[in-house]
Amino acid sequence: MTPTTRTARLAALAGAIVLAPCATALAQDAALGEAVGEAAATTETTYIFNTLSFLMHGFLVMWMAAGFAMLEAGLVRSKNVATICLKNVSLYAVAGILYYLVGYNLMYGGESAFIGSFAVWSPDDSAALAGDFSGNYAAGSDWFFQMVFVATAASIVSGTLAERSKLWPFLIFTVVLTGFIYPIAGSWQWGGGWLSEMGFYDFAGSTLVHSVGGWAALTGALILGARKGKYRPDGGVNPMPGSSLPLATLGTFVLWLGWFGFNGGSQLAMGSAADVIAIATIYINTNLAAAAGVIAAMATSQVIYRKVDLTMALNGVLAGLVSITADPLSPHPVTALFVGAVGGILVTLAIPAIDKLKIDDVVGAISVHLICGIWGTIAVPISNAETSFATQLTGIVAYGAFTVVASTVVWYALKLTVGVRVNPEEEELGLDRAELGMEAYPEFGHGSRSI
Amino acid sequence: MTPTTRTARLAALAGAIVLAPCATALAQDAALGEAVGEAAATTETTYIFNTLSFLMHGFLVMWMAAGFAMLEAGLVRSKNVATICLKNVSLYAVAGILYYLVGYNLMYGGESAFIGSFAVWSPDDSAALAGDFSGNYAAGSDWFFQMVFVATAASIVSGTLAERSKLWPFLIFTVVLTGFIYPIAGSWQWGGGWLSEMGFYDFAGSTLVHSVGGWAALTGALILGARKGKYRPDGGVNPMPGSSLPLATLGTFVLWLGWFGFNGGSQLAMGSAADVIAIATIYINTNLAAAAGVIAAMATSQVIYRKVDLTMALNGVLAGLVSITADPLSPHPVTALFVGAVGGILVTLAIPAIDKLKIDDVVGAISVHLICGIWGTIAVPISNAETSFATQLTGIVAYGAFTVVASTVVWYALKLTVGVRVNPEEEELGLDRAELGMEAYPEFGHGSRSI
Amino acid sequence: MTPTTRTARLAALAGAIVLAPCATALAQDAALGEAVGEAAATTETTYIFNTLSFLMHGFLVMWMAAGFAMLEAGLVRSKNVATICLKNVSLYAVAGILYYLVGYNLMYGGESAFIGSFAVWSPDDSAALAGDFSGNYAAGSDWFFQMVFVATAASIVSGTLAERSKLWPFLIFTVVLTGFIYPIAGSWQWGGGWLSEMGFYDFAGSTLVHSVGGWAALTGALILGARKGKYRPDGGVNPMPGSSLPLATLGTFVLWLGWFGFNGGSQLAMGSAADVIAIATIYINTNLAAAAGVIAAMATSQVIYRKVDLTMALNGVLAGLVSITADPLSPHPVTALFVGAVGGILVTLAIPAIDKLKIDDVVGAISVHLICGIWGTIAVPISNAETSFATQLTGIVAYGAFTVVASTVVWYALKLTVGVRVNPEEEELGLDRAELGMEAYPEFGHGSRSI
Amino acid sequence: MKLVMAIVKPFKLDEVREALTSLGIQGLTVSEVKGFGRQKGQTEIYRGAEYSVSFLPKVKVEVAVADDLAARTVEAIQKAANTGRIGDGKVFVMEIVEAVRIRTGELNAEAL
Amino acid sequence: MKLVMAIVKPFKLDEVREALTSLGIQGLTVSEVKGFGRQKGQTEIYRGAEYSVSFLPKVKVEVAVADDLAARTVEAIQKAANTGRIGDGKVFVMEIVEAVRIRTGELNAEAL
Amino acid sequence: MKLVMAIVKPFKLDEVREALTSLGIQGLTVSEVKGFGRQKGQTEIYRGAEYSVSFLPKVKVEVAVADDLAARTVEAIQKAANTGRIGDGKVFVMEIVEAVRIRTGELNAEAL
Ligand SMILES: Nc1ncnc2c1ncn2[C@@H]1O[C@H](COP(=O)(O)OP(=O)(O)O)[C@@H](O)[C@H]1O
Ligand SMILES: Nc1ncnc2c1ncn2[C@@H]1O[C@H](COP(=O)(O)OP(=O)(O)O)[C@@H](O)[C@H]1O
Ligand SMILES: Nc1ncnc2c1ncn2[C@@H]1O[C@H](COP(=O)(O)OP(=O)(O)O)[C@@H](O)[C@H]1O
Repeated sequence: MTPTTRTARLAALAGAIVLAPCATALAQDAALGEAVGEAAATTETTYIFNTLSFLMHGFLVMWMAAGFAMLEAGLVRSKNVATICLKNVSLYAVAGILYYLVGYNLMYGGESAFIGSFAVWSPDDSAALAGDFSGNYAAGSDWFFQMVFVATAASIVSGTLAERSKLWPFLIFTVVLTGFIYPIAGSWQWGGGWLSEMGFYDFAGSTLVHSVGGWAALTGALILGARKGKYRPDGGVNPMPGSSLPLATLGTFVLWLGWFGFNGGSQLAMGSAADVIAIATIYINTNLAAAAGVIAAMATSQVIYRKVDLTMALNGVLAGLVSITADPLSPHPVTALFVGAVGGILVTLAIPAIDKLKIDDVVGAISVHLICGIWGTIAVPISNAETSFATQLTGIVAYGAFTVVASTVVWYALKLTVGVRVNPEEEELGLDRAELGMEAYPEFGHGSRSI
Repeated sequence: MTPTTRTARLAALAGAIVLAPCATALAQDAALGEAVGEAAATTETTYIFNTLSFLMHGFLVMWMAAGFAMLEAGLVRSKNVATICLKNVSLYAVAGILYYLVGYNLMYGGESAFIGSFAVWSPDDSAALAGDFSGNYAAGSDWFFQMVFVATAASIVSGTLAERSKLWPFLIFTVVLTGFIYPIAGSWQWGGGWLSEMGFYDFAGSTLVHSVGGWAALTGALILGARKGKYRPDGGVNPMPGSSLPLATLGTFVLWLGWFGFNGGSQLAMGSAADVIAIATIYINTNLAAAAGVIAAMATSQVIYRKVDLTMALNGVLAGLVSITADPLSPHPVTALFVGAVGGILVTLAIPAIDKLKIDDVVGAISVHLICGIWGTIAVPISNAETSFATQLTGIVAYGAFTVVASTVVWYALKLTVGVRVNPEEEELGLDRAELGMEAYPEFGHGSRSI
Repeated sequence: MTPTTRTARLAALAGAIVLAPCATALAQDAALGEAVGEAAATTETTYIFNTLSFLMHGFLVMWMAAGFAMLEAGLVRSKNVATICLKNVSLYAVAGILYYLVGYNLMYGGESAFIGSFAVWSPDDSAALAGDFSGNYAAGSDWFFQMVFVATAASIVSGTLAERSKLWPFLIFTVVLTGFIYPIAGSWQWGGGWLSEMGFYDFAGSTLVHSVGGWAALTGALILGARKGKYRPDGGVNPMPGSSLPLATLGTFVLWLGWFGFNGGSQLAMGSAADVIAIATIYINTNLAAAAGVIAAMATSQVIYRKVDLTMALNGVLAGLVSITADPLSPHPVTALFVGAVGGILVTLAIPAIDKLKIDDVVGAISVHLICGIWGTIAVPISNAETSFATQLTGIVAYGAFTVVASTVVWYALKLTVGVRVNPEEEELGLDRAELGMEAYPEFGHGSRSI
Repeated sequence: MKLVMAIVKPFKLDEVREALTSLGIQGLTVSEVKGFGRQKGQTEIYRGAEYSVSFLPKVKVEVAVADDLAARTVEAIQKAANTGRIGDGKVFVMEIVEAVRIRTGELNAEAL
Repeated sequence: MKLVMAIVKPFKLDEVREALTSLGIQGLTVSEVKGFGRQKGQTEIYRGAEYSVSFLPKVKVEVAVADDLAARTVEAIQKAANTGRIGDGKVFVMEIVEAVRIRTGELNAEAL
Repeated sequence: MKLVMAIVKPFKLDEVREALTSLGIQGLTVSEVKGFGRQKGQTEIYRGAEYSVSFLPKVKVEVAVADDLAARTVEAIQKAANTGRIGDGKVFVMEIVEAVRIRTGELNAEAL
């Protein structure tokens, strides 16, 4: 099993829609090779295009780290803004380091159906440097692209647990999530493990990335408990409005942009007309699903509450994006609109429902990433004939069970040792002053001097 | 007439400067095809490069939606910030959906000189998948690139009408603008209609995108009227300073970045040396025009008012960008500096002049997009020998007349039915609380708890 | 000497690591040319890839201008935010214009070992248009890429001197820095001058860009003096906390993203498998160094101060990035982690040390860009066998001496003529009201009306 | 002397200032406050959770005046700030025992 | 009438308001202030430089009440805002010589 | 007891606090205000439209002191906040009828 497994598995699984173009492309390449009597030329170009796709789409996904940071900074209260910024910067760093040291090979190395191998990742491009381009892309470009994905999963957790989780324990959880939980779970599908053998389908990670992040967040929310004062003894909910909606809006736009990388790059190749046509289709479906998500969330919000809640609209964007991520390639544009719209409606209903359960999710990440991740994964067979609801459900349950169990163990271990939550006084004071000794907006009223 | 018409028309119109390289490129391709005995190889590469250009430049233009959102969020008062964010997110969604359902084919489908065809867009890449790459690029990539353009036109309107226009009526206007007005007008030129036949030249849309957006905004501003208290009975102007200049600055930088996509991608191809040389030239001219715009706006502001107004400098950037958009390829860099500098001066003078006319344009979009759009279109013949002032003026007038008439009908229809403007109490309270029931910055002074 | 010198020099200098792949690639191209009987095909593709790399990586570097703007806007006090935004917008404009008029040819034109030639830059792509692709890339794409680099150097200065330097004199300094100082210094190495002959190595500009900017900033800080009230008579330091840490965080993420362009594009080619493999390696090392920088800065901050300072973590990111910039290609990933981590520690120690010296660097740019720039340059021989500590030190000293002398002359000339610093009342009032007559956040408490 | 402290609706500030200026009053001090009173904020919904906004934005105007001007000051504010709708606010008058102009050290009536 | 002015810890505001409401008080005005007092801010470190935070965030509650309610008002605030820890704040009572409801022009007791 | 309320230029706050501390005063409360007075804001231009800034940023310092300290408090503030230029601000002194320390319930002099 090599790092190309994700490609291989996808091609093997995707059936008619993906397979056909790929086959065509390969056939073309072969024909071409014969025609020009020397396949290297074409193949080196293909190799460069594929690598470029990973790099370009990878930097777009990297940019999503900034999107999560701004979204979360806008949705927490001022007294916790600096801390959430710090968590987002540092979790991205931790994810990169851990995925290098352990994660990548645990996901893509080895032959087991349930886990990769333990080894520091190291690239081998000697074949390509010697003129054999059958590796398809620079090993490092694939690493880079996979690495930014694991950071996304970690970003989901920080938002849900904002305003109460302690910095260092949160980072330890991130170490385990990005170095072990995500990669082991990922190996089952993208690493060519048992779920991929079974025919589970998750093109860009509605389940592998978003649901896994969402399950980890949900587990954390249950173990940490709600923010002080969030739920009233009478059963009511005290809203704690976010400090800056333009920052939340900015974050959402950043994520929308980054998602073209997330889904587009997951084609894993750009070296043939078939691949680049697929990427164009993915961009369109991704955009339409997000558009439908925001409009559906706005309409739902207007109908139920008689007002349009901006934060619901923003969550609608993300709902549409997460929903289409399981399969942004097969659906007809109208189906993409449908998948996204359902996501937008789901998220608008899920957020207050989760609040009713007294699960305190500061930014709505569970509704967006977990619930829409499940929806998107279930919706795949609507347009993708090679997949089945039963297999999709198997995958959803498997990822849920594993992530919940593994996260529970880690969160409890942390809770019993270093503690995972600041004390009530620190929470009241705000994590910025309690944990960082600083304020995100230290001045006494804008436009005046700080005192 | 096919979706490639924009390319065809541009090539046909652009004369020596564009035509020559393109011809060279085609000749090269042909020669090459013969040389290697099998043209497919090169052509598939060309096809991929062209498609990649649309995708990459397209995501840069998509990012401009965030730029407009931040610029406008920074230039309105706090009490209207959440609403302007919501408008920007939702107009981008509406533009994408409408352009899919109606707009694209109304612009690029059909044979009429005045309007395309009514049909939902659907891509056909079967030729390329069968190895015939004469389509030049994936159909979907072109759709994606054209779609982000229409969103830009819609973004212009939201800024001018901020702080008083009602959410849903504004979105209905956006539906008509992006689904009908913009595409029909666009068909005259990029769709290969009568203006392109006549020799009108607008490389990336100084007129087709920016002026059209500007005319729609102007019409709206006249029909909605000024914000309460903006103009004093004594004829004076009450400034209503924007809430956050760093957000406005951020938005401007985002737009600057996105504009490389806007102008660069409008080369519509990247598969030959000639094309990529053209794109490099476009990047340079785009950057120099923007640079000249900001310096000229600063100098003008310093000379007239003895102070440099940051918001004028930011408008200067955009003025330079809009001005060069009609032809970012033909001008010598010094001409690009000149075109941008005139734009920067124009905008600095136009903003107070428009205020004198009691036309209340909250973010200066009319000055930036309409006035500099006209200037840029007129300036084309300075460096482009194949164009004439008369034809350029014809195009400007045609677009103005059509957009003003069509927008007037829509705005009035909305005014007489659902109403287009919030009532004075709601305006006083702020649209965020009145229409959304929320605040963009809900906390009572930063750094303290919300009460 | 042609504009390709940077490539040539790098290839010549880099020894085994870079040279080998390049040689391979060239050999391949040659073989290929023979094989297909007509080298033009491959070469045009190579030419497009190379140009695309400059354009794509160039727009990422352009985006860094926004990153510096946001970082600095977040780290100054509200009363100076609009001014720092204006400086950042206008310095980017000035850098582009000056690099066009003088800078580029002073850096890359002419045969002297110490200075280029005086001439307005003008591209010549006629060979490529005629089918000879030996120029390797569109001349304009290289110009664009080099231009965004000089803007980076200028951005460094604005941050250090924030809150006290006068607008126009600062821009005059920027004119000299970007039109003369940076290009002349750059000609010694990237322009193929004496340092490159000697074997100095600076892949993407730890010294040429970051240290040069840092030295100019340091000189300016010494000549302008500290902000009023920053240093207490008793020797203590009065912190003046930045107004918005989420903006500073956003700026850091923008810079992190842009740095993939900065380092990745400095491979100067993307047309062969070897090049694109190198770019992938560069992305990985860049990312790991930044990740190590932030974790190291956080750990250092935690150990020394028992709290994690978010602004230190952000500076840690940049420290890692600057440190790896001198050679992001040769190091093993573990070495990249080491280089970045040392950078993160250095910056955390340097910031208070520089404050002890009463050198008032508002955003920590001297620590980040100068100190880590030196560290990164010194660290090259650790992984790059073709370089030596002695030569690296020679380069560091040469750049330091020249930049300090030249900057001193310019700053003093400005000080004695127009003055470089606002008067104490203006400083107290804030530069926004004193120099611009406006406020960045003009409203009296967010959420309320402006009065 | 009296300190007249008025809590008014924010958008009435300019009218209040003009009314006071036309009485010959040369200075006043304004702060941003939030008010709780008979005027109830709407019930709002944030992310699906209902809540009532109990504090509404108001502006506090403080103006020190000579005793003989106090009644007219109160009257001027009451007229200028009146909209006839609930939540218009209050005026409270307190006694000032001494006033000093910092710049000159002038006292009481001369200090205003 | 009396103006009861209390400086309290920000997170105690809701309890104070509830305590006052249950006394039958119908209105109050709140502002954001910073307090300097015996409660010292921690010594913080910003970019390696130590400094002591001398001003801490507090909330000022101002409530005008009839004379006979003043004592109970003070007591209610004192109980509601009390945490027993340093920095709980102060209550000051001042005399109001006149109160007007802007909407109606009602005076004194009726104005509250 | 007296409540000494001073409106001063923002950058004078630290000096005022130090002057008060050296009198032995242990606490004070600060708020951000905007002042309208003889000191006129410059005429500014925003996007080409002229306007005069009528409200300038000031800081309000409120300090409760025992009667015998009032005069010295006023004097200390007046000296510390003085720049001799227009707009330096005012000090107003008012009577406090009761003061309570919330933490302990201590009254009046002991409460300060
Ligand atoms: N007893 C009070 N003490 C202090 N401020 C009060 C008091 N009552 C009302 N206010 C202030 O006056 C504002 C308006 O009062 P409200 O009862 O809503 O309306 P109205 O003044 O029309 O009776 C309140 O928002 C509050 O700021
Ligand atoms: N003399 C005073 N005048 C005005 N406000 C005061 C005075 N003393 C204290 N305060 C306010 O009361 C707050 C709490 O006082 P502090 O001395 O810290 O604690 P405590 O009230 O427990 O004695 C201070 O932060 C300040 O806002
Ligand atoms: N009558 C007044 N009542 C309340 N505050 C006042 C009054 N007059 C002035 N002030 C406050 O004092 C500040 C300074 O007053 P100003 O007339 O500008 O200068 P000066 O104090 O030097 O005479 C004003 O900005 C305002 O905040």
